[in-house]
Amino acid sequence: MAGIVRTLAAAVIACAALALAGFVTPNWFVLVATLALSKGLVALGIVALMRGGLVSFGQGTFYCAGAYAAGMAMRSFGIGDAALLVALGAIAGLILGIIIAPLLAGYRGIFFATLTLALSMIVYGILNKTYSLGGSDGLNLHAPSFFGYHPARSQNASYALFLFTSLVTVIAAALCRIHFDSVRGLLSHAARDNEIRVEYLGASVRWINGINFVIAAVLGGVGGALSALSLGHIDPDFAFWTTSGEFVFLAILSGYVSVTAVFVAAILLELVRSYSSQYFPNTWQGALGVFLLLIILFLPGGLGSLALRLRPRGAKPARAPAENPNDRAP
Amino acid sequence: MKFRRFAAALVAGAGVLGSFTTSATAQDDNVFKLAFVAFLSGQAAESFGKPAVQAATAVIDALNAGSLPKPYDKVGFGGLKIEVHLIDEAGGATKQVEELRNAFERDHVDAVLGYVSSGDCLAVSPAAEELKKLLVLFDCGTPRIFEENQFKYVFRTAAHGAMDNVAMARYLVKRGIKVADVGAINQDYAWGQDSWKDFKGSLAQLEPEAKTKVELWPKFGAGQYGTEISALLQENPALVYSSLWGGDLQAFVLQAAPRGLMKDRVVVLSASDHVLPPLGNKMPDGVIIGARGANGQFAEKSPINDWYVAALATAYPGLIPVQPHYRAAQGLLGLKTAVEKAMAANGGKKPNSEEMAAAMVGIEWDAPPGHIKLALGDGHQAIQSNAAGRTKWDPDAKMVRLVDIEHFAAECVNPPPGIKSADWIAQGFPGAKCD
Amino acid sequence: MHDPEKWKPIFRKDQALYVQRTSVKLAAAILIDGVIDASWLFIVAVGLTLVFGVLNILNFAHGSLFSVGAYAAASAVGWYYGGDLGPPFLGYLLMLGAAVAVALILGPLLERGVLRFFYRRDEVVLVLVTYALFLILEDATKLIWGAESYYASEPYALLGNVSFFGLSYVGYDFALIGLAVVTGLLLWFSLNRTITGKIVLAVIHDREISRAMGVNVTRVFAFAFTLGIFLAALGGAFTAPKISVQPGIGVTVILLSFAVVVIGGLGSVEGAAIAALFVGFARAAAIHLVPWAELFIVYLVMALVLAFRPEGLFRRMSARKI
Amino acid sequence: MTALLETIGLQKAFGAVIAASDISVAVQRGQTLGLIGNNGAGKTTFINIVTGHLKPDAGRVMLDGKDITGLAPRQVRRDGVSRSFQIPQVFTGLTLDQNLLLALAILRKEGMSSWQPARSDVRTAELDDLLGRFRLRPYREQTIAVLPGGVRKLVDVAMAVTHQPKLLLLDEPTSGVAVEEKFPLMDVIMRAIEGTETTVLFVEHDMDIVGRYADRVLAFSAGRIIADGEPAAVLSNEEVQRYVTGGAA
Repeated sequence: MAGIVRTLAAAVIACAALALAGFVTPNWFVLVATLALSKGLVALGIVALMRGGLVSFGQGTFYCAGAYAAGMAMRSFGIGDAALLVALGAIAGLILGIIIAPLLAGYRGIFFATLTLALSMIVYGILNKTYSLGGSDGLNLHAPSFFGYHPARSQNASYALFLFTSLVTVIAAALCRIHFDSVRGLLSHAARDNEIRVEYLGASVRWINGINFVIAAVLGGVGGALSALSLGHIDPDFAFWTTSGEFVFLAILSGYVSVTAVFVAAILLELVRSYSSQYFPNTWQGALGVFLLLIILFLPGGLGSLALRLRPRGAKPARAPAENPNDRAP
Repeated sequence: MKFRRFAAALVAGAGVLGSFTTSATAQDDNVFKLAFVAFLSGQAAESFGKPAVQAATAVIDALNAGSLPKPYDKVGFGGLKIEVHLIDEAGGATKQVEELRNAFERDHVDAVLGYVSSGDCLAVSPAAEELKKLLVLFDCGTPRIFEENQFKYVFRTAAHGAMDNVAMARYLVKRGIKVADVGAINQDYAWGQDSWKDFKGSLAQLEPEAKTKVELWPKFGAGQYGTEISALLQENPALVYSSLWGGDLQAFVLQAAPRGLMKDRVVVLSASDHVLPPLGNKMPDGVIIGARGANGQFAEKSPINDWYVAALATAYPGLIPVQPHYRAAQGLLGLKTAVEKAMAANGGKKPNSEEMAAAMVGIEWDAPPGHIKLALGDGHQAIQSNAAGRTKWDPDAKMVRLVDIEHFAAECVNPPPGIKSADWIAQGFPGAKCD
Repeated sequence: MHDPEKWKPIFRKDQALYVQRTSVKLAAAILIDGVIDASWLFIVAVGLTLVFGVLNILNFAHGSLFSVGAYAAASAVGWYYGGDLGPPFLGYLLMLGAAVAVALILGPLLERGVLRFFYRRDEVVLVLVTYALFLILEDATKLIWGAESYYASEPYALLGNVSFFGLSYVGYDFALIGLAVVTGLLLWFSLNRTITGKIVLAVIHDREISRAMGVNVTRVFAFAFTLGIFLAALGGAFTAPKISVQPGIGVTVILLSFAVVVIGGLGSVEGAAIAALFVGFARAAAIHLVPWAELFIVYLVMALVLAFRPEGLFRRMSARKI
Repeated sequence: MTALLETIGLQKAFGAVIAASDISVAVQRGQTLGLIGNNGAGKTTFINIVTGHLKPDAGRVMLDGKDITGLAPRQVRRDGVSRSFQIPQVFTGLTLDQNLLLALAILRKEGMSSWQPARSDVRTAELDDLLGRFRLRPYREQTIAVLPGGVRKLVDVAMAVTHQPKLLLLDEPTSGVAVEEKFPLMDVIMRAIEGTETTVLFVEHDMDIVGRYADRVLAFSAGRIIADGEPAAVLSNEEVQRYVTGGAA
């Protein structure tokens, strides 16, 4: 139980630290950080999948579902409270996840990745033709309220949203940490390591992956809803493959060891992107590409592995299996 | 051990912050920082981004040199030198919102001028409004921006898309072109969908007998239209309408012309003047062209237009100016007018967003394409005159000339205040003044 | 925004279809358009599938190499016809040469210079690596060729027109079909009837065993990747005459050829051929019968195929043994 | 009383290769069976069919009179059939503790908690006992990847014997181990499961080991059972000597 207490303590500290950081940093950074944390949540979902050995290239599906759930609730039913909207985003992700998980739980490696990608592109195509949801131009959302509080000044609004996002993020992150450290979390690790043994021990790899997938879906929905609130705009690009690709990159960049690393990675990527597009408006994409390459080359284990090196000793986590499922068999 | 890792993360985070909190620089009161946003990469770079940047550079250089004719002869904006920050519009609406916020909050620009894509315009407008900073849209077409929202700090210095297609339909009437049936090919995203809806609606009002035979919806950026062309040839409509633009349109023409789709048939390309220079003689004669305003060859003689054409010719020898050149210049001059009006009101000091936004409401100014007026959306949305004409290859000048040109007054092709353009079209253009 | 008017005519057409257009003409059009579409798709996709088969890399930069091929061909053709330096038909050879040049320069450069550092990483990580390459190449082409549009339309007009069932087609498109068939046959032959090909197949089948049996896998990788790039560039070079070559033309190509490869089965040459036709016909049928579905028909087909054959039409899952 | 395990006319072919033809065996509780036969004789196939890794083309597998034919390995496991592997199937990325922890946790009802931290679970008496029986205490903190083959073998078996399986199938428990280690290894294993209700069935090439530990031997050849009975009897069977032991013994 000590582990849980530590995690919760860390969570409280994190909340305080974030609140403070948001207070001392300039508004533009608060805005960037809010979006980064929201995207980080989606990537955290991929991390949950990665621990089971799967990587989804279609998390845009759930990101989009969460965003549009929040958007529709706001526009059609006039729901304006952030907490409610995010809850709806989570539910949207949950439902979609529960529907899709059984279809995908049987697949592995690149097949899983491509199938998720195909699904997200279908969602993208359908949204582009759904004129009632603004078609390809999408919809605008107005600023949310927070448990009844309507911020007047834009500074307050962005800080309030940042605080709220931080709260949601930290809670989600703490829950994930606890889950990852739990016996069931360890089982995901084991399933990536050796499916045959897991089955022979009496557990179902399908179920393990299915549950991880649903977790990822919910996180995707939450992240989508939060992003929608911080952007004030949603459009089908939320489901486009480049969006999903960005989440995968975040997950790879952070690695699956540390939960905190996911959000550090998210903020880092946002900063790199915005600064490279400020200083090289004509070649920012290339700059981003180079950054990507270097990270993957020099941080195979992700940022998390950096933090790992700070650790004295103890249970080393598994190396990422460098083969496809077929090779994994002895 | 989690603490260790966690602390490390926090430290790292703090470090990152530290390095950026410093980036807030003091504002310079003799410089007007202007962020200019256009596609520098991706599918719209060639057709819109590049020309828009060319135009902005030429005009701003001239403004800083104070070499424009009256009433634009003041240096920069009311004496403030203009400093431009280029931003690439590629990368999706999400990125644009972030970049807009960074431009205002981090780089402390005084105003943002830009945006070609309607999706981006819709996305960034609320962000600017939330920050209470001046945002001027110069190109994007969707009417939704001011018909579905009310903004205080957002303006659009060019007419919205409805006029492009109303003008096309009116051109058919004015030229007595009667067609029995219509085939359409438009990209399957908001621009193509809205354009076709407007043209179809306008035609239903003006030439009710024209029936829609086939609607094709290629993907944006498809580049290959063989099958669509076959479908059109098979349906064989008397008129082919398309709102394709840029590389897609060039590819479509390259593939359609050899197969005879554009022969003995009325072809209407609602926003296509910008593909004439690259296509040259590969563009068949007699195609009906729109330029989203009296831009490029449609522009009528005026001091500012004469100056502009000359200025571009010296800056970029051999350049044939097209719509993005005109719409960008139009936006810059509109902003200049607003800033100088604000300075006149506040006693000549550098105006803040509030003053500029207040000053800009409902302004009128003369731009290369003609007289522009912020008449719609409570004085935030411009209307302007529009024109259409037919292509004619001029072998001596080695360029496509536009002939049989018809001009349409702003009030003739734009809705009056207080009515959504879709309804205005559906109700048969109530209150349209077409002299 | 929602506009029922937009849908009505489509549905009226659908009803009308069975009555009025269930004609040979329509079927023929779908067939021809489908094959033409499939031809360039195949050339590009087979390169992608080959690279995956051998190196286990799903190369998202494939589309950029398509654009580079298009740019190279457009420049070469422009220069050739600009100063009309010789018999027009040599233009085709020039386009071929452009593709070869691109492959010989970029193939080794990317494989030796970048990719090899990432071998033995997870497939999905490699997808990201190539995505990074895609971003870099997109900007690189922009730096080299600028944002203007390039044309190479002379070769397009060279072969005149042919008409089938009252529809006029450009002869060049049929030449493309020929090119695709020849490419396919050559590839099949060299894979199945030559030593090198057999070695490549062996590596595709099992990298480790091949290495154990003394195959110089490294060389095979470089060779296969260069060949893959050549096919991408070839596709771009021979598409160039039909389009305006300018930034961004690679993006759609990636997604389409990606879909084809996944449908056909990653790493399967014959699969790519069948899938290209599959996709070609699906698109042609959609455009002729239900035009509003064109946007996502390909992904729909893709999801359906994967739902029933997750490994694609042609790839057999190797069974796990204990 | 019904046999613990009874197979009736098992058939399995891989293409042209007959891996099992009409395998009918009845195993009584408490027996210790040795399976012998040269490679490809069908020993592992037999185990794979019994544990549900392979579905037989024909025939049935009965456990305590219950038909378990074609059930998935995890279901068969829940019915009390467990196995080890010729190549140890362990979680090479996890520590030895974690491996056994999972083996213990999975079949326990409250075992699969999303809350209970894996670490705090580790020092339970159950785990400690298992470590003790298999002489694994020294390695408990180490990642499997760094452990020698013999230890992995033990871990593989240890993971199989949690929750007292009724039937334990050991696929070549001493293969890949130095000759002098074979007997000690086998001793550890057999002692570890001593006193439990577990019935053991092991595949072995070393006839001395078979003679020492088995009280019944099944000789496989080309997918069929060519001899079945007392070790001495089977090993002296000349067909067995011709096809399996190659005149040894």
